[in-house]
Amino acid sequence: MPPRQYTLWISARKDTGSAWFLGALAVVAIVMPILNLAVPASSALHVSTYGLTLVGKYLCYAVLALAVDLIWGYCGILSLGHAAFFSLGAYAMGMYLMRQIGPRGVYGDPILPDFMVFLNWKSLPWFWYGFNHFWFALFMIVLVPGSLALAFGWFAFRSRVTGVYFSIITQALTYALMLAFFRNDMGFGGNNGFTDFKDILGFDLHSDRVHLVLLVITAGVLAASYLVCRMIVSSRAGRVIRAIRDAESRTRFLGYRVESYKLWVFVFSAVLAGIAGALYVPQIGIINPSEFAPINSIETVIWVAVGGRGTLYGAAAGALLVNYAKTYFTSAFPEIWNYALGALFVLVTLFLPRGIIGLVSGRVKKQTKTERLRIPAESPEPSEE
Amino acid sequence: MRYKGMRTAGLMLAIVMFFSVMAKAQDETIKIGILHSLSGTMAISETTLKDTILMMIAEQNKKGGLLGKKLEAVVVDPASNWPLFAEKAQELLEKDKVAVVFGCWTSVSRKSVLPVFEKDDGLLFYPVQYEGEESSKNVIYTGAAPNQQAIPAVEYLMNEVGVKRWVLEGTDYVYPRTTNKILEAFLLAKGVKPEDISINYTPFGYSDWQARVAAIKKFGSAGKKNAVVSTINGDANVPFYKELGNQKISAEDIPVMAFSVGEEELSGVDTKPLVGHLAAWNYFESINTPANKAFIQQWHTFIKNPKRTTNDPMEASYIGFNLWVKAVQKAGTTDVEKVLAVLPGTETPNLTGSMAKVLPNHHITKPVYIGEIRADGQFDVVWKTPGTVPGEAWSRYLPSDKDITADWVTLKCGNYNKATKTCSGQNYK
Amino acid sequence: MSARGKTLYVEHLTVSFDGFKALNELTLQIEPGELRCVIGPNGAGKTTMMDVITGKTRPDSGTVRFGPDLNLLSLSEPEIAQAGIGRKFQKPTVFEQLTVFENLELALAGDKSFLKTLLARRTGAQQKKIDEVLEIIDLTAQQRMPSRILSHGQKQWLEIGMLLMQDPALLLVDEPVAGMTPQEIERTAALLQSLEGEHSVVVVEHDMDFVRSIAKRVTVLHEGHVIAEGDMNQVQSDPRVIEVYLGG
Amino acid sequence: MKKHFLWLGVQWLFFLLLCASRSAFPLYAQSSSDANFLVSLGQLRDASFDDKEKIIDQLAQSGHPSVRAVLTAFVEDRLYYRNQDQKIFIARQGAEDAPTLNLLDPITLKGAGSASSDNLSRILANNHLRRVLQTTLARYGLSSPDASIRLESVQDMEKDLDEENVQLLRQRISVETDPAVKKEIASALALDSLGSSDAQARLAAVSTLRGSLRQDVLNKLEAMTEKSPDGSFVEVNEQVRQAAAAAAKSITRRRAFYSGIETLFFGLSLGSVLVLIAIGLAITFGVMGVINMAHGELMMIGAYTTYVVQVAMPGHGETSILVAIPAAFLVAALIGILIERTIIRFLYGRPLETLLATFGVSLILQQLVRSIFTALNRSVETPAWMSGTLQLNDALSITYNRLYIVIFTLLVFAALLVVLKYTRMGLEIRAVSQNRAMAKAMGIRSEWVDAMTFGLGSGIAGLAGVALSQLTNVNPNLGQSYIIDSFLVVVFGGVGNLWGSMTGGMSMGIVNELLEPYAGAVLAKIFVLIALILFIQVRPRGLFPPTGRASENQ
Repeated sequence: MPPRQYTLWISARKDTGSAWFLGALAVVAIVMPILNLAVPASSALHVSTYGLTLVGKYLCYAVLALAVDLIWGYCGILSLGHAAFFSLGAYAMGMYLMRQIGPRGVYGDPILPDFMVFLNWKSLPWFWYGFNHFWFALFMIVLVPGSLALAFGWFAFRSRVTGVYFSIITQALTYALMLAFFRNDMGFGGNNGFTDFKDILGFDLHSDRVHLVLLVITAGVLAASYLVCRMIVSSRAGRVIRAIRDAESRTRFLGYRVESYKLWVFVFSAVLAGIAGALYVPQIGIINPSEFAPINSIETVIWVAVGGRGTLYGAAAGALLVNYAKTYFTSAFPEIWNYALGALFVLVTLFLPRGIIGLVSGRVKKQTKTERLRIPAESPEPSEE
Repeated sequence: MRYKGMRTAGLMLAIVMFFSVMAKAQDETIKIGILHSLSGTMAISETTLKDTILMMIAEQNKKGGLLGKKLEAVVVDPASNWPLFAEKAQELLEKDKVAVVFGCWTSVSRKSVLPVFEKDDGLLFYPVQYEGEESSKNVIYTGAAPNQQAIPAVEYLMNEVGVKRWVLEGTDYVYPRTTNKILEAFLLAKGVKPEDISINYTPFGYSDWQARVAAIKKFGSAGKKNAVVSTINGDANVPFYKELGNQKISAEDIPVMAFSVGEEELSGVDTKPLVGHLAAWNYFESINTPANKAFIQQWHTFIKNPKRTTNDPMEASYIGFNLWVKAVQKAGTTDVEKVLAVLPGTETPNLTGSMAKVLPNHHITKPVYIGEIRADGQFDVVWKTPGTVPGEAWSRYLPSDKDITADWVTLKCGNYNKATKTCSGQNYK
Repeated sequence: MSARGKTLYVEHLTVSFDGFKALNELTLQIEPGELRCVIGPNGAGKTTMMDVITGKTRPDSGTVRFGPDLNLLSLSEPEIAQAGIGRKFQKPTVFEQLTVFENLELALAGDKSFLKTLLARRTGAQQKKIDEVLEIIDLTAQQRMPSRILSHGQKQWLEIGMLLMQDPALLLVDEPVAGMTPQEIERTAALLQSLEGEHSVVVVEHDMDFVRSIAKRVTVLHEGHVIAEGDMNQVQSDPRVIEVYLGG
Repeated sequence: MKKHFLWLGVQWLFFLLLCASRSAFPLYAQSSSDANFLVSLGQLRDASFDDKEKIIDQLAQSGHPSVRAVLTAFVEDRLYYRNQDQKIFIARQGAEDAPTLNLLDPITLKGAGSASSDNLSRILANNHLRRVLQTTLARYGLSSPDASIRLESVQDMEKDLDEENVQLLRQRISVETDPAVKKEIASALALDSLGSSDAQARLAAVSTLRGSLRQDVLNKLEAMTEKSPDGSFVEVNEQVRQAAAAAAKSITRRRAFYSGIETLFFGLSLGSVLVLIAIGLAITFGVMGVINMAHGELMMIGAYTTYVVQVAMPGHGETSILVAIPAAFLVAALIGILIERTIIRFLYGRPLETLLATFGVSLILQQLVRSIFTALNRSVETPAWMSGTLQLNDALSITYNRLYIVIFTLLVFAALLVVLKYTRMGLEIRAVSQNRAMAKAMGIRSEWVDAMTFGLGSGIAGLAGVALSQLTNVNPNLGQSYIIDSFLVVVFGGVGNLWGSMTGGMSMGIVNELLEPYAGAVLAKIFVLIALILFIQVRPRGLFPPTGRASENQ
């Protein structure tokens, strides 16, 4: 397991939070499989495949949460468009999986996915070329969200679109994409999106073992992306980013090209989101335009807030907690779970401005309310003048 | 060290909580999963079906349950979120080990749970009219297939009303797309000229209908008898009908034939301006049979609201539940394999006085009724098929389908190509 | 340092905010190594002038050149900063979430592109420079503290320290002693004077005693243009100055 | 009752006139006529729809005094037969209003007691029959003293111009006094004589119809200019053909012009909806910097208030909406103030915190409504004065409810401006939004002002809800479907600038409607979104950017 040697390196840097986080991750990645395979189903300790799929899904969300925490918690840019990057990555993977179905589709067309046969499409549209190769798909998973973020960010940051304005246009972006993908004529399966996947790299997606492997891979990716994010934020660049968050124009006067820093972080975080999406699809077995819904972006932000922004592991923990709460509430109190979730958000924002992690790490106690009010991290606008 | 421990408490907590959930004890009841959205956009339609099944379960338990056991409902809320549907389906099948699931409304929700049901070999009763093009070993389709709703409706418009010019207006997703595709093929086959067919799609929840309705009005004023065949979905209907009413498009001039508008949808509209517009269903609340009267009575007492309407998907749920009960009694077990084995051929009376019979393709026989909207939001049945119509998974009017058939009794395949003698699709091995 | 020994030319600068002329044909020149105090009543355009020089505000007309050939108006804020012009704001703005040390580190001169800073490791020289500055601004003891808990005066100093880290040819210092105790003021005065010669320094200040204590040359702004320039005594004896400023 | 007999008299006169007009048609004796009448009436009970049509014709021919009453009852679904004795009756009112119906005797049209709707079966009509009945009844209406009824009758009769109708119209036009009706009849007759064998008549017809704007006229004229399959022209006469072509051309041109106006109006009405949903936000978000995700839910609450008010005052469908307007404002405002006092006031200066908290609030509010009213749609009736269309001419008509919403928006907007500009409260709101500390120093209770401001914004959201209840579903998700648009409008217009929201919303609406015919609904929307994103690149602070130092932090 990669995490071990990294943990040493981390703890060498006296970052116990990371150590614990990666440790816990290792536990998940190792213990869960064992509990699933070794322990008999009768035992109370047995982890069902259902449990595994859930954890797998949560870990994907955790990666997404990292991405959002990096751009929001550290750089102070609230992006409400990460659902778009997530979904684009997901669609890229989905297109690969669709091509893998080959002639086993409902209409048995060797090339065209069912929905195309169905819409009387005669040939594969150009943007589907290459997706029969896994490497190409991987490439696209990084390229598509990345380049969208690059183009979008380049314009936005250059023309100094900041704060709420940025949040709203990112929301407009994902909304537009959602509407576009809902159109059947777009060639992405319309409202149904992609589903009924058969296998990935020749491994049957319906087998529990494959799901197990996917889970472990996801855990690995989460650990890796965590370490990269950690490296970024603890580098000098990381401090510049935080400086931008706290006092943007001051940073400019120190001679830093704020736009380019923002752009780098934004693009990286978008790519991360894309990867999260790509891991998500094979484990969930469906991808459709509703993943673009702006509401999803907002929920992601909320995971981060609940967990504790600007800590990375807080964001990840938040993603796990909120989603677990959702899973639990929706079956425990199907009629009223929205109250619980809503209340959770309100209470956390009111009483835990630093999220759960802030609570457990006890840093809040040292602070007076007035001080908390001044924390620029919690306002999208760099406070200056 | 304690603080550091607590830092990841969240994570640990989550894991621990899983175990607690996994470790739920099983008790001596037959569990029935109900997989309908109780929140989000689809809650409008689906909550009713949840209540219907709950009512049926209560009734069955009054009769002493099934196989000597009580029935226990397991209700979950997939919140109109398709991935969540898949997750919840898995939860019901793997965690709660339910014997059967009644659920789903939209096609995409069904598509997203399908892999789960096939992997875990579960049993799903799907109670909504849908586009066909599917027949799964693990699903019983108690809603109408296109040939049990769309085709008869269009035949009625063509023969009884003498419609010559057609607007196919739909929400842009798979059900309208498929239905319209089938209808277009059908109309062209009947010699309707292409320029007399206008197909248009609008997004989900579309609410600004003024321009579209004006366009329909224009298209309709070409001198030939014109009708609108509407596959507009849920949310968009109310604004659509409000606009029709406001632009004074009377049913006598341009009748609108809807496939997704029933008593419940109309309970949200002021129906006075809509009198005479049409809907095609396999059930109407206004149909006067003892069974239906009793059902409505039972529903009103159960829901404690004498004004609540019934509708077609409710009847489909009713039929589905009774079919399952009959099959379980026949098989003497709730084991999915055995139940699925006896289901084809199983019969139960529907609410309109005929019999609903499960066919080898996992669809059922249904009568088709055409109703005209009444000022009170109910329908007057103005036409019905002589007998019941067997549901067809694959449309005979689509070239892509003509060789394909579904048969789970002899062929053991939902997507069998008679030409190539091969089985492909959902349960491809 | 290439920036050394450059002269700042500000010529015929005019800036107006919807009608109101903040700067009006402003012309002034800062010689290399000079310590210049700029005074003037509120709304005289002191801050606006700094905004233009540092690229925050674009003028309607006029030119700002640094040295004979470098046209500042064509540069962005970071480029101007890179060109060796540092600025301290009226209200002290330091990075509250970062420690004193990190604040200074960020101000270090050198390549400031993302990738460079991403992989940057602190060199001995840089460490040494930071320690020096910490000494100068007397925050060695607080270097590990988050800067938000510093006192107002200390923040002012930290910001000046950050200017020193940049090692600019020209420092623009806006009201450095506002809200400082007399002792602090004294030290600040000493500090600024110690910079003279090595750097050009422009100090905008209200506190006349402070100005008197440090200034060789004083420029008086009024309604966006220079009404007097010279040493403190000349300026104070200038009737127009007395009228618009000291008198008023 | 007296009045009633008077009516019978009028019908008798008309009946005689009718007989006179048809020489072939014998005069029955009253009694036998009654008998026949009842017989054919009785056949309605279990006749197929086709037979019913024939029977209707018989009834009409019979010229029995109560034909009109019976047929009117039939078309209005008020014709029943009693289950035990199969006797036909007319019900005074429709079944949905009451369980027991007051009956009239179809012959005497006098009261015949009452019966519960369970013992009665209604005689069904379908669309086709309704059409037949309407045209039949129209002939009676033709002689009505009321010009508007006559007009309707003519329009009904135009829908099938058979020999009889043309006959009747010919007679009518000679005696008709009302110019509008006369014109209508003239064009109807012209429409008919387009098919006459006499070229001169056709030519005359074309020239009468040249002025018309009607689509069906246009179609007829165009048909005349087309070639029939065998290559010869449908209209043989060269001169007539050219006249027809010219007429068709001018009609098309004028119709195009009016459809342009129509699109513009569509744009305005969509725009005004956008404005309405946005201005509330322009206050909470723009002025106070609160990203209120619950704004949509406040609109939903406004809509539900409308519904509740309507239910609370049964039988006042026309007026309840007027009551709903202040009610919705108050309810939404109070809830808004509650939210502000309990949650938002702890979060000032932290816009994102407000986003998260209010998102939670929106979840709670949705679920609350779902628990109280169920997830089902609620039906809000459209009062008569708001339904229907304002028929400006045959080519251009404007639906009243849209028209009223445009007006409503303008009123709300104006009112808001007045409040902010000319009232003490408005002054304080602006003061606090510009410089809280200073305002405080000047003794303004900023706490109170915050509450009031938020209340005001929420109240306007409530008003938007009232309007939306007239356009779309009233259900717990109502807010969700509008929240994004409202934020876009505010940002597009420039945060904190009401005029910005106004221009922003209107232009978005118009652009959307202009594009829709070409691009289709979805692409039009997407285009608008992209345009908006690009626009923000050019003007990062929207159409009307907030100015002054205060805005530096925005």
